[in-house]
Amino acid sequence: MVLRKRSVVAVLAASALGLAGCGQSSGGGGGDAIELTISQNAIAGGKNAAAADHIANWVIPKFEEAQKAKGKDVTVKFVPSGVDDEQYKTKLSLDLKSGKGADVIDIDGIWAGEFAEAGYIKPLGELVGPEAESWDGWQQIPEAVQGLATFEGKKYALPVGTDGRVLYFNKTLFTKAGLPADWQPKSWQEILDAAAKLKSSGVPVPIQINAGTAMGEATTMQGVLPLLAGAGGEVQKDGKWTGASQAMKDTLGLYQKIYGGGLGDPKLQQEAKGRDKAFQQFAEGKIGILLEGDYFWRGVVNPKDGVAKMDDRDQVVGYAKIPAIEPGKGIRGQDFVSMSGGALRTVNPATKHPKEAFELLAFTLSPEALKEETKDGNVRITPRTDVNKEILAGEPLLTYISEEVLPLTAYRPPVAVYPQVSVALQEATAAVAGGTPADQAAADYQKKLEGLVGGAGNIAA
Amino acid sequence: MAQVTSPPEPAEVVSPAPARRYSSDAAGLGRLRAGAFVAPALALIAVFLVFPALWVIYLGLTNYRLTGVAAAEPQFVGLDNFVKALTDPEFWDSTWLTFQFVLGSAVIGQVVLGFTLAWMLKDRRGTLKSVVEGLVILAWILPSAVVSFLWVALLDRDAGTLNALLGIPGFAWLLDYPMLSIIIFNTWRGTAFSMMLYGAALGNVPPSHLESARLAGASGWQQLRDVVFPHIRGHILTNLLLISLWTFNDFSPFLLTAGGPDGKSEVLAVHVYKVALQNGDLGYGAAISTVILLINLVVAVFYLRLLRSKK
Amino acid sequence: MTRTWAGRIGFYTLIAVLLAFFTIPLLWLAAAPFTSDPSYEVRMPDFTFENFQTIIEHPYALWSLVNSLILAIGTALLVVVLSALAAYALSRVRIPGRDALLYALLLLSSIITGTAAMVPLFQLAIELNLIDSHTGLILIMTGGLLPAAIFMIKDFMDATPKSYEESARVFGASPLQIVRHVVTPVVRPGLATIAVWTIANVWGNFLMPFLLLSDVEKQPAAVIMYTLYTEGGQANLKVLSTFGLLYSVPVVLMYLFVSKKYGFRFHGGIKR
Amino acid sequence: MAAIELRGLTKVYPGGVKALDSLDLTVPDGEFFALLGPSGCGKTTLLRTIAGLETATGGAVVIGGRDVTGVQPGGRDIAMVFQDYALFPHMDVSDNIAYPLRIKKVAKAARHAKAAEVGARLGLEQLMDRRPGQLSGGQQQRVALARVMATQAQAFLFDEPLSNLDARLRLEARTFLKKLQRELGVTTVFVTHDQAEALAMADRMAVMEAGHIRQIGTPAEVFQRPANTFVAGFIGSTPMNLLDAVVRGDTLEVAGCKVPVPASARGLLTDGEKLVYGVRPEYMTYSAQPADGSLAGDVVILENLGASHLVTLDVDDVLVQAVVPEGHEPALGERGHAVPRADRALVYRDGELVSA
Repeated sequence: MVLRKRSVVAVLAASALGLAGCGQSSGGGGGDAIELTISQNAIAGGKNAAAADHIANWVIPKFEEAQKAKGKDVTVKFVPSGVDDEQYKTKLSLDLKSGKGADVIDIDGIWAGEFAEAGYIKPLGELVGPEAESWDGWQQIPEAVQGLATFEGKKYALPVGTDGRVLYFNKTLFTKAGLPADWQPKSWQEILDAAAKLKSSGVPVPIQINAGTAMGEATTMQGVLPLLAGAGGEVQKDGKWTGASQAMKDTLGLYQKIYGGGLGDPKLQQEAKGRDKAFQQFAEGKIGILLEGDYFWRGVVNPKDGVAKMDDRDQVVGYAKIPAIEPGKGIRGQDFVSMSGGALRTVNPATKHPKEAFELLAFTLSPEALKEETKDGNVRITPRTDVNKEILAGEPLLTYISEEVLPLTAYRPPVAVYPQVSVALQEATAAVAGGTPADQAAADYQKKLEGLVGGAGNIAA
Repeated sequence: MAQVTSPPEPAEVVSPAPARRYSSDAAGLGRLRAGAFVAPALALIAVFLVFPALWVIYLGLTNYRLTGVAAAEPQFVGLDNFVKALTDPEFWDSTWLTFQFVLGSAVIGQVVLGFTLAWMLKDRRGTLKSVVEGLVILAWILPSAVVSFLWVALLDRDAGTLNALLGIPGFAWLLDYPMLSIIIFNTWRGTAFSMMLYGAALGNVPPSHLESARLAGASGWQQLRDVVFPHIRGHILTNLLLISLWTFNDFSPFLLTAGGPDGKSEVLAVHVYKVALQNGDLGYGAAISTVILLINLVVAVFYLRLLRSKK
Repeated sequence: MTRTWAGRIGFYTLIAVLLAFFTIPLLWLAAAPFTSDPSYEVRMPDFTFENFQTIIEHPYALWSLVNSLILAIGTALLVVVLSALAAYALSRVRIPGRDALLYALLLLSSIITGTAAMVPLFQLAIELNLIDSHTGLILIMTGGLLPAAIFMIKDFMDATPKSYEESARVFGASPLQIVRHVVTPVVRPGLATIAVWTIANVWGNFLMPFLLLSDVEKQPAAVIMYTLYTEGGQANLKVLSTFGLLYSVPVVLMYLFVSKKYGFRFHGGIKR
Repeated sequence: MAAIELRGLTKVYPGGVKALDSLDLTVPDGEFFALLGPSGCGKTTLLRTIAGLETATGGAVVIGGRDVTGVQPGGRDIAMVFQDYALFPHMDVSDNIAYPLRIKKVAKAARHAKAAEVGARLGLEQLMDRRPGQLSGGQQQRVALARVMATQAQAFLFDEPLSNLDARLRLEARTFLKKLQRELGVTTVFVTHDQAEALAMADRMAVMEAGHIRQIGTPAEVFQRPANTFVAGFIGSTPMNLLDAVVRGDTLEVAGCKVPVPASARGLLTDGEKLVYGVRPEYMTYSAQPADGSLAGDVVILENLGASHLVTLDVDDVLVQAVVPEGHEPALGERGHAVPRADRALVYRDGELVSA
């Protein structure tokens, strides 16, 4: 509304300057030829290169072929990106706001709420039609994963995949410290005990649980939230936010025990590249226990192309479920907990060809496409159980997460204010790692939270 | 215009009624042509600078966000964002850090080092001068993405060159001394501009003036104060103004420390980046940008007063 | 005698320290690209060219350098020509409120280079149909750099004796001839400075090209540099250091070219 | 070639400063004309107004019979040498000299031939490839002259052409310039603040003060009969004695002494009138013996002028100066008598020369 007026001025300014419009690639054109674009935060030769190659070299030719067989002349263009998620999100938002951007777009599951509220994405049923609701793939996607793509009861996108978080540990260090190689802690105390033993056996950093603002969302997802779930809390439940509850105090208390008790390296949490460094240190055998997602296994210590390769990953790296503070004290009364996230893929509301765009979207999530995409060491947990059964067979960790962890997992609330709440949580952990008592940090967090979510009324008593 | 009449008798000349006016500036531009010279630049500036800048100032009065409800329907909130900024201790911390950053790296670091280099190399020619100047300028023209990487590598706790040279492995420069680190970094990065500017300015100081000051027995410092400084006052003003402005808005500390640890090096430009891009709070970010503009204005007026009044 | 000796020792000590200060950070860039397994440590490289091979095979890396060149040279030309004309007129013709106007524009230029300006600039580019075009990006970056450029060049122009122009004028030269024959050559070192300053600015700019260009084949090296991270945001030092070096070379070459050809210095007055 | 005529020329700067106040002046064809005056008197403004670099607020500039008041400098067919010579630092000597021809679209070969010819005439053959920065002050001045000559303009304007040269070179250049102007015969107006320069070089000169011309004449006229006390004080390497006087019949009472009424003022004075009596030190004879109509006093200062001495006498608390030839200088403190030459002494009433 505010911006509309300005566009008039801008147009006047443009015509006054006599600026010639420079070509803008747009879909359509004459005849039956349909041009579609698909964009991801992936780029050949850079970030998520495998995904980019998959789209360019397999999805596009196969899809065009399939459309041709149906008698439609469809050409698809891939628009790569490959930058920080925040930058990708910024650009995507600007594009969507202006009615630009690719026809098929990828977003992080956690952005669904804010994008929907801003009108940047639309329910697929409204935009595409009933075929989106009745897509046969839905039956293969577990309810929880479908929830990722759902906002206020409506499906805005198709889920692209999911993940889960576990405790990784170095079996070599464990053996040296006299700990079992098939370690599975059943309470937080057991984690602390193991860390203490690692410490006395000379391990420089017994345990790494991300803290502080420098690691950003990695602190929240691989730190606060799984622990909070283990203490029986959720960051938001039934529209109410969790403030300085006992669960929050317990969570921050664990941080206090780790970083105040010399079991972790508080400095590392502050470093701008702290997470990279932690990966490096784990690979070098300097870290005993690390809370991470399956990406760590696939992309970091992967002996083939990880950023911190471990040639003996399969022998040395062990993994265990994250225990509740005490058995049965986790969310939903669970003994073990985890957190999951996942990407979404949807149709740009500004597309000129919603039906074809949806066909392309659905095609990228067809069993064939997913199997092709996860070939050759690019295996990940797809949203489809039918596909997962096949592709995860040779992958013990991913099978473990898919079968043991995903049933226990929880998701972040897909609301617009979440990113700011996340920062507040990171700040609370930073404070504790820096020496502030856990109760004090929890109280400060609650105060900050009140400012973010619109007063104490929105915080659970 | 008058025409030539029968030659030498001046008496026969026909004077035109009122002499036609034409411009009397050095090049004979005249206001009209001067306008034509300025117009393309001004038009570009008007469309691509003034207009969006005013728009930013306007955004600062709304609750506009990158996403969410406020993206679809931003509300006019008056001065709320400014009140929020002025009552937010983080903003004040950030402002204070920015002052340290500008004072330390621009006013002290770049100006002093740049002047020292210019002064030392003033009467030199040859390899030494080209090598020193070349290296200093290299630090200035390399892209910040590359340069920040170099400094991350230099200051790394474990494998960094600096710790290796000093024999203090594990010393966490970026964590324990984040402001010092970015101040030294920015001094390194930006000294070239001051060096070149002062190099040129010193070239304009007549050697005879220095000669006579030296004959009068003036010490090095007295020569600087009494002869050099009055001559280059204008250059100092330009230099201070530009580098302060640039340093105020310099985003590259983010690439080194990401504002951390715990906001201890979160200068205003980084603060705005975090607010506007990472949190998507564009209205508030725009308001802080406007405040930065006002601070810059105050700084500029201060410099002008300081250096112009003594003329 | 002793005093001059002490002075010399002091001079060379200081120069040595400053040289070290400016050189040491650069060592990594010289070593890492030629190392097969680079870390943050500066080590003697094993002189592999494998990393360069990777970059050469990268689908966008080399083209992005070409795009950077287009953007940098285009912006530099526009900035130099427009700021020189404007600065000249402003320096020579009395316009009421001229200085205040310049200061105001200079201050506004700081707001436009900040993050908060991205939305207005993006929307503006959309409305003017300048999105995803090098031309649009060049115009927008020019707009942001012009005030500081005018400010700096005006200093050079002010320092140039007016008698040059008056002399040419008495001989019958037109204002444009005066600018071409006399003013431009006299302030050429200043113009060269502005050109390199502009190039360096554009060369390192990430956010604006990233937001305003959607076609990756139009993206400059600054954007491609940011894509050389992994899914989790980890730096791949092999490609990053190598691309960093390649990314730095053109701007250094441009500097050397300009410095050789036009005497890249701030206006040192007329060499008498 | 052409005459230059100024009619009622007025220049008022924005802000109301009147730099030129209704000036009338004619410089005939071929004349070497000097504009002399202290700094700020308007002489440079006048020259620049003739050139067209300043626009006249009122009046007219006529060059060669053409009213050029509204004509751009380039259209006035004049050439100018600036005080700092304004040689283009990026062009070599040859290009500098040829520049006016380049503007006139003379072909490259032709204009360089002309530059070489003019350069040779001024002894610049060996320097044609140099840049101005590599030349001495004297060489730069000759290049500037050569450039002016290359234009073949109707009139030349020189703004303080010698002031940037050191003292010795200045004398040489003075002779050179005068000789050159004779040979070329081009109407030339030059500005100087150095009265000796004006006296030495000019055919005629104008002495200016505060936007007005106070006297126009040949150097001899101006030196011998300054039209007013301003000119009298300004001209001459030693200032003229300007002494308060009262008319007493046939004589004037000056500093307690009686001197005869000068020849030029005879019959024009009234008894008892208060005037100023002026006589140049050069037109005084000094004698140790008392003489008729002399000014008597003690020698208080002796200044060596080389071939002569300047003697300052304290005559009843009024200082009077006289030039004494070499070998005749008095001793300090001695009683002396200065006798004015009656045919050279002048009388000023209200600052203006009293003369028939």
